[in-house]
Amino acid sequence: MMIIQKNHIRGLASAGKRMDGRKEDDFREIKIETGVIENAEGSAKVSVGKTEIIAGVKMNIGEPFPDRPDEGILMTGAEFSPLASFEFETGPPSEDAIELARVVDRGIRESHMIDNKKLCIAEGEKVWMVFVDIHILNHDGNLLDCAALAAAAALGHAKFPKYDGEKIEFGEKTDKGLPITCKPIAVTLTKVGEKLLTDATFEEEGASDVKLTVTTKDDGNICAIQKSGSGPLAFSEIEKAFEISVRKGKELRKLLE
Amino acid sequence: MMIIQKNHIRGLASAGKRMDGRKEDDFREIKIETGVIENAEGSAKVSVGKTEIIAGVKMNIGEPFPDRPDEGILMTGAEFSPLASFEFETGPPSEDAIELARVVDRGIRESHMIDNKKLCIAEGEKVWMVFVDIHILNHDGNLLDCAALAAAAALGHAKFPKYDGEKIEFGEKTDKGLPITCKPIAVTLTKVGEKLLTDATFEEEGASDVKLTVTTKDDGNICAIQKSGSGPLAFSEIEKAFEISVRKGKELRKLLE
Amino acid sequence: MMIIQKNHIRGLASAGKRMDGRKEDDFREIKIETGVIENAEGSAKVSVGKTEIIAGVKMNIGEPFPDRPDEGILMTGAEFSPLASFEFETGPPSEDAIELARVVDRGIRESHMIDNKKLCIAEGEKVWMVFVDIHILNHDGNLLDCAALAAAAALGHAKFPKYDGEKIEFGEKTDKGLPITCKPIAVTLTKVGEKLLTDATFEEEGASDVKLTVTTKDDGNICAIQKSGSGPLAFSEIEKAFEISVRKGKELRKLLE
Amino acid sequence: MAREDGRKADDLRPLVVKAGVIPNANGSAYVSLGKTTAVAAVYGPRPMHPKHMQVSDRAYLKTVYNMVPFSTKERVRPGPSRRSKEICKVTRQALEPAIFLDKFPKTRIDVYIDIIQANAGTRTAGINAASVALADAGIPMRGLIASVAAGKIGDEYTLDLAGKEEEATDCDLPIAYMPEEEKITLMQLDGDISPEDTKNVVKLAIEGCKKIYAAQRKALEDRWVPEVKK
Amino acid sequence: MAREDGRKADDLRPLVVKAGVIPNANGSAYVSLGKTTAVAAVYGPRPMHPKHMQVSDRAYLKTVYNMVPFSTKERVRPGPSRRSKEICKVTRQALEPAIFLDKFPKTRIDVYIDIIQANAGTRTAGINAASVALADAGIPMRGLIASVAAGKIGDEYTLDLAGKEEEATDCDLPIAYMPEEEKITLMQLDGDISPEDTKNVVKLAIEGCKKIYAAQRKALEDRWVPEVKK
Amino acid sequence: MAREDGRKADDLRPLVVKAGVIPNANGSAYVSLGKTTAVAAVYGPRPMHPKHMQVSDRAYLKTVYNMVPFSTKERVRPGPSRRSKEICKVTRQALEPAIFLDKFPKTRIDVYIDIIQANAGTRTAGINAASVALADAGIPMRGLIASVAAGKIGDEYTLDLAGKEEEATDCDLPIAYMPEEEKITLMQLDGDISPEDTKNVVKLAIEGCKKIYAAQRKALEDRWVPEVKK
Repeated sequence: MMIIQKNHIRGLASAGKRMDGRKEDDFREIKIETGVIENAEGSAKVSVGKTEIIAGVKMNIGEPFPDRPDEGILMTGAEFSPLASFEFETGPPSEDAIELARVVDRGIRESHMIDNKKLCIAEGEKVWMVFVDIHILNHDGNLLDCAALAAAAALGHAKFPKYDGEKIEFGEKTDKGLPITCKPIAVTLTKVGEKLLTDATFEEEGASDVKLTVTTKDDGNICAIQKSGSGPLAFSEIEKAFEISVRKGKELRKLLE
Repeated sequence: MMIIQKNHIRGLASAGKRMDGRKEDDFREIKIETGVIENAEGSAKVSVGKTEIIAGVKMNIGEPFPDRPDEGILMTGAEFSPLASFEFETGPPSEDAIELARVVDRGIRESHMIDNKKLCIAEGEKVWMVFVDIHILNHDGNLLDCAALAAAAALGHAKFPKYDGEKIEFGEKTDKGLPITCKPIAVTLTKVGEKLLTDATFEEEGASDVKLTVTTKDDGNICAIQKSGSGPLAFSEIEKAFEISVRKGKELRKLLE
Repeated sequence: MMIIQKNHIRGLASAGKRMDGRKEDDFREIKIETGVIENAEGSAKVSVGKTEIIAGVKMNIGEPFPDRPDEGILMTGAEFSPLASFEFETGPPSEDAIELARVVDRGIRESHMIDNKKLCIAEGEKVWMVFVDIHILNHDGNLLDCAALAAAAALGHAKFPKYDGEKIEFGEKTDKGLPITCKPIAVTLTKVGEKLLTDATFEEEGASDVKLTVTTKDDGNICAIQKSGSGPLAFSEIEKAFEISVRKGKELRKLLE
Repeated sequence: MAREDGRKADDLRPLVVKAGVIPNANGSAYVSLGKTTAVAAVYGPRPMHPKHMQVSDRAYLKTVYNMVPFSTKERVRPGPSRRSKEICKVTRQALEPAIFLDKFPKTRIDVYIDIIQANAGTRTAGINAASVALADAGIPMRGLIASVAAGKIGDEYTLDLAGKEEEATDCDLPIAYMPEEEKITLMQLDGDISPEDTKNVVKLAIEGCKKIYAAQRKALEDRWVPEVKK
Repeated sequence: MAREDGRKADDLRPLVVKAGVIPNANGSAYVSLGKTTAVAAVYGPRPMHPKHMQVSDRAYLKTVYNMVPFSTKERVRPGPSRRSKEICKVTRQALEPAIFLDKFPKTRIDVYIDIIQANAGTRTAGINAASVALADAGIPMRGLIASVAAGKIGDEYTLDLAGKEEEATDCDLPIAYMPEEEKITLMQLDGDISPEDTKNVVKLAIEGCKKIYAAQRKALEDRWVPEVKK
Repeated sequence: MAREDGRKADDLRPLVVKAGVIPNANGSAYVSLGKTTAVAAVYGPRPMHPKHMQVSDRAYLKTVYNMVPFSTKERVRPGPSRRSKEICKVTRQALEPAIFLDKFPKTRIDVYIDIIQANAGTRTAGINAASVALADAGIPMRGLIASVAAGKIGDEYTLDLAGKEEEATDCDLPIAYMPEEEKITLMQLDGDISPEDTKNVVKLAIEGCKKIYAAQRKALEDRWVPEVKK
């Protein structure tokens, strides 16, 4: 991005303004559509402004990890399809894609959103494996919040496939959902100039050098934090970020009901 | 290749001529030698003019695919050794090598050349796996027809290794051959100028932008087709290609007897 | 390295001198420290002058190779960490790292340093696997001799982890060591000018185009040889190398006691 | 003979074509045929780096076909497979005859195809989407490329195979076709079928392509005509 | 409440910091915190090749975090994992705010971190070592970066988690901190804990960083002051 | 003592050497020793790309050793292994002393070796073929490189080990040798054997190399002398 444009965006922010007229802590319009992929056990397409992401949940039967013989397995992956941005490239997942997947994963895992013990079929032998795959369709900033929302929505609506104890009938879903205990919501604050903006656009991210993602649970507790970007943060900024994340997290959680 | 040389080859073709004096639908001299690799269960070295290819068949015991518990497994691979052409490079199989292997594979698979059910040893547990590996020694055009011929010859002459129900004695062959039902033959037509040439040389391929491979069975049926190259084809050209492929396929099949 | 520096080192060598004042067949100061990594079953840090290497031994239970059902498994790997030299790069092991690991491995394997049969727990089913990993910390020449010494020291001091027949308690070591039968010592002769230098430094290696590594056993027998580098050797040089390697090998072996 | 989903032998599955679905791309399209869904995006022409990969007299066309992990009944591992590499190649060669690549020397044009949901005919759906995306990007073309597979089930030549029809058919024959020039740009066949039958299957597939072509044109008009009117 | 190893809640594990441990490197350091050991080496600034990867107005900082195969109880397979790639990124971003990268345009500075022994807190130990190694290399910096994790076990805010404490804590919160500027350059959290508690954990971690910072300075003095005196 | 195949202790297996077997290559050769068969092709000297890999004062020599999947009793997976990477290196270093690389600065010379059938001694067969292929390509050389392994079975120094002899021998010692200069360019040993015995094994291997050398020269004469006469 040109320096002049970055400075313009920073100037606006310092004056409490944004290019699209939003307030500091406004999200863009959010749309959530579930059940969009019939082949997936669960799926959701979420758009936040022009950012658009599909998350899909696939399940299968597998062996548990030896150190957790009575728990199901959760795997979260993310592909930044080159379709979604001139910045993305073909090839193995980039550092950014890996980070996004791992932060979304930590939100789900640490909040105990899914009661893993209920995914155990036969201790030490057979458990349900739940794969969450995040696929970016268009990148206009704030991928992480959008991805976490899509993952939570897809998991919330997923249904177990038919399973006779031997073999899964993929494509035939039961009406039994995953054992969901809560809904983790990620809210990212992007520092532009001296302000912490909610739901930054691609351009705003380009004018920023640091952001903080805080994932919160229904009870207001924090279950995951990730600072990202090459800039530093002051303690007071972190305090402020917590306040906004908890507050906006509650608003966003309502969209999942 | 220089434009002037391409134009020369195209000019000749339009006049019904070829650089080496062949007619449009002539093959170069074909030599087939089987049993050239003692360590392989089956092998054949086939040359078509200066193009030379070895195909080797190796067998082993493995588990069947869950959706086909009573069928053996066929795998076809191709290596374009950099030894064979200044155009080939070291590294994982190129797009062209993958395409060649897959088209040869489809010819064998779709013609049911090998009666897969007869490769089953114990349903759902143990089946014979048959690996066909295609190794290019010198590339002077028409690799696909030559490779398909070598694969068919190698499979036709392969013998099961000694197997006592527990372990294979590699290197000790029985006199039992594979359950062969027919012999698929690939014939590729290469469009040069307005003509469809049979068995194009490396230079002729360089003057062409499209070719069509048609693989036929003993009964004249088609079991695989692949259009390759960045040019288009008219329906009438496809009709003509079918006629030539069936006719030349019969001639080539005799060489395998 | 600059030509002028290479010529200087070669000139010195021809006059029987070395930059650091050593004699032709002198080693630099050698320090051996074992048990440096608590998480490893065995470990040793060895420095030869400024060259510093850590070798770590990890054990696990695995299946034996089908052709050696009653023998444990030894695996030797080497990482040339980019931390250790401006010459090393990140990425998969380089050709040099692979060669080093394989030559160290051959010394251990061919000398039968470890009595592999004693690593068998249940024939054809369970055996001990012994992983030796070599990690370069600083590269100032003669990596191979230093690595072989570190590997021998680490193996010599390794203790089996606690194992109840079902599961290993990693981190809890027994007082039982590996079944060691002898101590292979690698001595590399580096040809500089017309001389064969022992324990060449990084600079001396830069002024050389060929070296010969000879690994000897306690009984003076040779168990591994590797010529390395793009220069040739005369038979008389090989004879001389054998003499020096056996002699210096005895000296170095004492350091392991 | 009745088909699983009640279609006649020469019917396509329900077809949706939309242009301009990915705001970031220079051109894009969405195509669904029954339960098969493809999205394509075009980036370019843009400068080609590194320089030694530039082609001096035309644009370099790159085509990536990618199945999203959750698109199929059993999860697909991300990353290219041998199958997807072959499809990348035939897709590129299906599109190339339509594009005036020589208008943009030394550049690259990237066509990315994501299969979002898969139920037979993903390569043809991808080509349909890619062709609209190229036009949507304003890349000069000889014409649109439409693509569909046909086969023969029992005695009947059957268009746009879906579900279990892929197992019942004598052959699976996908083509890509450029109606403006009456040219075939992709053709593959798996099966066991006479040359005469094969020709009839090709003819049926060509008719199918013409229907798809109409929907492709409509999608581009829906996207661009209103804009022009504004 | 007593800790496994007898420490108080706000105690660090025994800490060793040494500068200048890798003769070949432009700068290097060794850090051990209890049984966790990291070695870091810095090479550069050096010319950046290939040229098209040069950044015109600053140095390119590369950070590699690598666990040695024998560093853990179960052997780690060599080569990067998803976990180590994320740590490379957060480590780089923890160090960047401290370095005057704009002093060395078009060059690269490489920071290599090897974890020699692992028992909790490897990423923070690596950052501590890397920061000293950068200073040891003479790279101009705004200040040293110190790093440590904290948590809450039962009712107690607990510094520098080790061993089984990682399972007992309500959260695992590593930070990196630049005392000279009072800025946080790395912050992550796994757990389930209130925002108020989180703030207190951060405060405790900042105090821990200050102690580490003192040891880092001491190590650099031990290495450089005698040399200056000579 | 009699050998499996009836040879005397200092006999080679039946040896075939042919030059000029790959029409496309600048030089090529076929070598079989008993049931071990290697084919080598040389391409170059040709310009080196990318430029930053050029060596300013000599040609860059690349050597690829590759076992064809069906060459062995159990199928080999295609692609390089640790073993094949080591062999690439020692093969390159066995050939380098013979080639006047400094005659072709900034170029590359590629030597590709395919092992078509493997029954002991594949690396030495590959070197024998590569050396003839280099000469066949007209690359200026100090001399041909011949290569063979020897060992000691029971009391007997034994040349050109094959089949089960590789297990019976006290050592497996492959060398490469340049008869014109009486220099050894490859030497490896696996085993357990006294230095005196080792020297005798080397001497026997050198005698073996001389026989191979004669066959290499003959092959080049067969290929080139008639052509010159024409």
